Amino acid sequence: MTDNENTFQDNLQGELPFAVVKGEPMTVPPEDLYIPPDALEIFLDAFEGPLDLLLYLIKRQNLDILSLPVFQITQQYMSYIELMKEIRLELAAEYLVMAAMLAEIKSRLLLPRPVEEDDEDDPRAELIRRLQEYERFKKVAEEINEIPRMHRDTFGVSVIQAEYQHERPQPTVGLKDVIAAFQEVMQRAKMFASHHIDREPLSVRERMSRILTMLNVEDFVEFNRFYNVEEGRSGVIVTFLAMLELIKEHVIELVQSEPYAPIYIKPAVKGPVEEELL
Amino acid sequence: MKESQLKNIIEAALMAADTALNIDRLLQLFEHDEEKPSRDQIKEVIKTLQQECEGRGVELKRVASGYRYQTLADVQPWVVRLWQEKPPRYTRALLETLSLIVYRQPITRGEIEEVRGVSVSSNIIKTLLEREWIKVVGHKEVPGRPALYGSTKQFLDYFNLKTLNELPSLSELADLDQEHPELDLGTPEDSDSQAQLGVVTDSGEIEIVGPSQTRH
Amino acid sequence: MKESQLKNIIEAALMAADTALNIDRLLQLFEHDEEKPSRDQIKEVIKTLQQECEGRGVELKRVASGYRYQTLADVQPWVVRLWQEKPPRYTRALLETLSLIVYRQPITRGEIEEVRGVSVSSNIIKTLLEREWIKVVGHKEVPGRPALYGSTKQFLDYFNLKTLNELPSLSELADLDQEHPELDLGTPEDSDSQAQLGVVTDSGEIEIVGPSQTRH
Repeated sequence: MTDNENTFQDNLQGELPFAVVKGEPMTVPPEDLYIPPDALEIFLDAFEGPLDLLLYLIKRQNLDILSLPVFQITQQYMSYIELMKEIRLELAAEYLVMAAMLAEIKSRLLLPRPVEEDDEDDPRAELIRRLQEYERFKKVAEEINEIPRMHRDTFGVSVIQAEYQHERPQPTVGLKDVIAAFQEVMQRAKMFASHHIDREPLSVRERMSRILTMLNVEDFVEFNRFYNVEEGRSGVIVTFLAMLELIKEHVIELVQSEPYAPIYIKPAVKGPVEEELL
Repeated sequence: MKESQLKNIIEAALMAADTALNIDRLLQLFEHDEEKPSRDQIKEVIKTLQQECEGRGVELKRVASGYRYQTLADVQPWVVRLWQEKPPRYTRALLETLSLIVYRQPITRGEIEEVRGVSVSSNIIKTLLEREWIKVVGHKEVPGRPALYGSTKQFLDYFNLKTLNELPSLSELADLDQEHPELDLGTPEDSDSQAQLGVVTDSGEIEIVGPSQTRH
Repeated sequence: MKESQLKNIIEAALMAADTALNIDRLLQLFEHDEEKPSRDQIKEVIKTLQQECEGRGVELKRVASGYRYQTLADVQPWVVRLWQEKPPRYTRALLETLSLIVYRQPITRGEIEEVRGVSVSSNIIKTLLEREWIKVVGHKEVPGRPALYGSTKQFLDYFNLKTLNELPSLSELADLDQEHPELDLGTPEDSDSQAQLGVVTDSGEIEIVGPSQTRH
C-alpha cells in the first residue's frame, strides 16, 4: 500500500503520468481539470455527488464507462480528495465513501486475484453499475428539464368572466342548529359565570388588596407566604390571579435572584396606587 | 416580425394575463426586440382579434384599463357552474352569536362577547346582517352607544316560524339541562311552552322583558 | 341546444377555468339543462375547438387531468414579460430526485440516495410535495417504515403531459455481458465475468430485475 501512496504523491507532483488516456501517458492534468484551490468549494457544489464527479472525470477523457480504467480514474479522484483535504475543506461523507470504494478497487487490482471470485462482490462491476445507473437518471433529468413546463414555457389561459351577478349559495341552517348553539353557549356561560359568582368570598379584587396590605408591612415577601393551604385549590387560584392582576397593573414586581431560587414579591411603586385599591 | 406572429403574441398575452392590458403594456412586451411593432400595428391586431371572436364564447373587450378577453354573457349561466361549490357552512361561532341575538335580543356585541367568553368577529355580525337575519334595532345608552341587535322577519321566514314564541323556551332548555346534566343537550324536538322566555313578540318588532334579561 | 351554443359554452368554460377540465366536469355544466349534451358531443366540440386554434397563439391541450387552453411555447419569450418575476428554476438535485421518483415509483428516499450517491435534502422532498408533483403513496414495510413516493397528475399537468408514457425514456443500460463478454475494465488483470445486471427496460414503465436490484 505504501507503493500506492507514493504513486499518489508522485502524481500530485506531476512527476509520473497523471493518467494514461488511450495508451498515452499524461503528465499534466487537462486544463479544464485544473481547479484553483480556493475554487474547490464552488467546484464541489457544481457536482451532485461523487458519482457525478466520477462521470465528469470519465467524460473529460472521452472514456466509455464500460472501458473504465478504474486505476487511473481512482488516481484522479483521489487527487481531488487530497486537494480538498489540503485546504481543509469539510468533506462530504459521500465523497469519502466513494474514495474508500475506489481505494478498495485499486488495492484489489494490485493484489493477486483469488481464483474463485464472486461476481457480485467485484467492486469494479458494482462501481460501473452505479455509474451507469446514475448517468441514466442524470440524463433523463436533463431531458425532463427540457420538457415545456407551465409558467416557464407555457401559460394557462385565464379569461375573465363577464359581469354577472352570480348568486353565491348561502349556507343552510336548521333551527336545531341554532338551538343547539344556544344551549352550548349558555352552558359555557354558566361555567364561566360560576367562577365569578360562586367564588365571591374569594374575590380576586379583595385578594389583591390583601396582598398589598401584606406588602405594606413588609417590603419583601416570599411568594409562598401569600398562599394559604387551608383555602384549598380555589384560594390558591384566586391568590394567583390576584398576583397576576397586580403584576399586570404594575403594582407589584416579582424578584428572583437566580433560577430555582425563592421568588419574592415587592411593591413596584409605593403610595397612591395602594390607597386607590384599598 | 411577421404579422401572424405579432397577432399570436398579443392574443396569447391577453389571454394569459389576469388583468386587462393596455397598448403601452403590450408594446412593452416587444421592448427587447430589434423590430418593434408600432402602436397602430398593435391596434390593428387587436381589431383583427376582436373580429375573430365573433360567434365565439369569448370576446376581446375594451375596458377602462385596457383590453381583456372575457366570457360572453350568453354563456355565463353555464360557465359559473364551474365555481359552484357547495354552499359553505356556518361556523359554530356564528350560530352561537345568532342564537344569542335571537334569544337575548336586543343585545349588544359586547354582551354577546360577555356570554360567549370570546370576542365576536365583525365578519360574523356582517354576515348575519347581510343575510338579513339580524338588524340593528337601536343603540344602548352607555358610552360608545353600541348597536343593539335583534332578529328579523326574514329570520322567522327562513326557519318557518310565525313568531319567536315558537322557539323552544329558555326554561325548556334549562329543564333539559337539569334533567340530563350529563347530556350534551341534544336539540329538543318540539316546544309547546315558552312562557318563561319572557319574550313578548310580534314578528318583526320585539320587546323583551323578564328575569333572563338581567344582563348588566 | 344548438351546437354553436354548446361550443361557445365549452370554449368559454375552458378559457375561464384556472385548471384543466375533464369531460365529466364539462358535462356537469349542463346538469341542470333539460337537453344535456352527450359525452361524444363534447368530445366532438373539443376537437373542433382544437382545430380552431391552429395558427393561433394558444392551443387547447390535453393534459393528465383534462383539457386546458394554454399559450404556445413559440410566444413564450414575449408573454413571459407580463410577469416581473422569473419562473422558478429547479436545481439538478431536485430534477434528479424527481426523475427517480417518476421512473422508479414507488421509491423511498433511501433508494433515491442509493442511486444518486448523495443524501437527498429534506427541502427537495418538501418542495416536490408542496408543488404536488409527488405524493406519499405508501410506506415500505422495513424498519422505520419509510415513505414511498410516487408522481402525481399535477406533475404531468405541469409538464404538459397526458401520461407517464410521454416522458423521455430512460437510456438503456448496456448489457455488460453481451457487449463486452471479455470486458477489459482497463485493469492489468482482465475480469472475465461480469455482474449480471439483468436490467429490462421499456420506456415509461420500468421494471428492473436482477441481483443488483434488491429493492423491495
